[in-house]
Amino acid sequence: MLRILYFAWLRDRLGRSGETLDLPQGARSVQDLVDQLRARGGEYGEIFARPELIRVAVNQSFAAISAPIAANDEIAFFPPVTGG
Amino acid sequence: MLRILYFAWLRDRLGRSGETLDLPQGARSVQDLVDQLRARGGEYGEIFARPELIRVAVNQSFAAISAPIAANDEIAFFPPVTGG
Amino acid sequence: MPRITIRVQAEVFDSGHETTLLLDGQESVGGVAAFTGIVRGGDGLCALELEHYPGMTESMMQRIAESACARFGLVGCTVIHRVGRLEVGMPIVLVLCAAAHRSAAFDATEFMMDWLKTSAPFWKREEFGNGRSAWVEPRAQDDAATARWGTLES
Amino acid sequence: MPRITIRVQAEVFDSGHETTLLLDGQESVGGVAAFTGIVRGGDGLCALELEHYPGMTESMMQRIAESACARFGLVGCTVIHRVGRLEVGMPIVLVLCAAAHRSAAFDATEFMMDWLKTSAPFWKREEFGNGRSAWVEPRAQDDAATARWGTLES
Repeated sequence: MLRILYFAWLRDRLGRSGETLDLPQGARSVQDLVDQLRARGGEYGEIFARPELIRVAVNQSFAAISAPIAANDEIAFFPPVTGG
Repeated sequence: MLRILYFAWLRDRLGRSGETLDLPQGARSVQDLVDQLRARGGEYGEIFARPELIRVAVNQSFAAISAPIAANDEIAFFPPVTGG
Repeated sequence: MPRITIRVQAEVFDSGHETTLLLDGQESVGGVAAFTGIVRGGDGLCALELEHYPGMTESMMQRIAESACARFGLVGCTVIHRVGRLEVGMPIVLVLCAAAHRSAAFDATEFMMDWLKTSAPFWKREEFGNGRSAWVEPRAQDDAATARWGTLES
Repeated sequence: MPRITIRVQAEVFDSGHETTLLLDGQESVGGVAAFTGIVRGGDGLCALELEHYPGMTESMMQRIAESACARFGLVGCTVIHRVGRLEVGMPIVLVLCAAAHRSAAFDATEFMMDWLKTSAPFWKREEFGNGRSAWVEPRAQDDAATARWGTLES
């Protein structure tokens, strides 16, 4: 199972902090997962249509949207960070 | 009376932290006072022969050796500072 | 081995106490530079709500600290970042860098703050007196400040 | 009016407590940069004896602080310099600069340390384990660091 996490305004708009998901059929990269999430429509459709607003971490390391993913990965989506 | 102060290694070598002195006859600048002190010989002679080693303050402000002095001034001689 | 302390916590920190811990038993430190980030008021702001990504946040803080120690030859450093609701005037983040000489300590502190701001997964939501709240937008000048250091690990 | 605190004292200081005092009641501070100078060991050094010029020292510290506040738009700053005998590992000097943004706070802290080192009348004598003692020589790199700021009052 993929473990998906949402932070900050993504979590607010999606109404959840995460979910678990079977690795979608044929999905090999974060981009493939983004396409699946976008296909849900609604807030998912709006948010994942604009990947330039989103940062990605795979297994707690920053990753490009082209990064490969595998079953049991932890994939996090969040806005640019604003700590410090 | 001039109030003369010595700090750090000047005080150690001269064996005193200060003295009071009548404004020497004709003395108009720190240089004139330095010449008087140098004329004492001994440690005074050695130290005040090398004004490049010494910093001067007149009335608690840094001053050039050419700075004017007047009766009742406080004149301090010390090495370059090393605080902080 | 540099002495590195990393913490994410809700509680306030005491910079004097953290400095004492960082220096304890060290004899080669000539200076400690520090930065404390504070919730700045203005425009009706009441408080910030600070959120983080448990696990990833700590590992990014550790990477930043290790990189600073290597790059600037630090004797040690401490990074404490608070989370939760923080009112105006409250401290958010503490960075301490101990080095033999002050220029390394200053540079390392700026380096760590720049990287924390742009690469440690924290997010701030602003709460205003009128009940409105808004997620803070990243600032271009923070990215520019970070860019001057090149890459995190050099 | 910036909040300026200047002290010359024999006693140790608490940087956390001084930060709290500097920030008390202020709402426009986004960050406090700090530097704590420490007696660095090595070559058999046991302690430093710190001497100053009472009156002139405080007035130079005040000038440096006022100049930093004006030049960097500080909300306030604190400078505490210790005198007397300080053993290896003990703090010597504390500079705190509070500003709306971190870059001003960092720059002001470096500015104040550079000017303190080269223009506040303090002198250090080193005491070594073998009984030898020696007055510290000024360092050329401190003069160079100060020169980058131009004049004290700009």
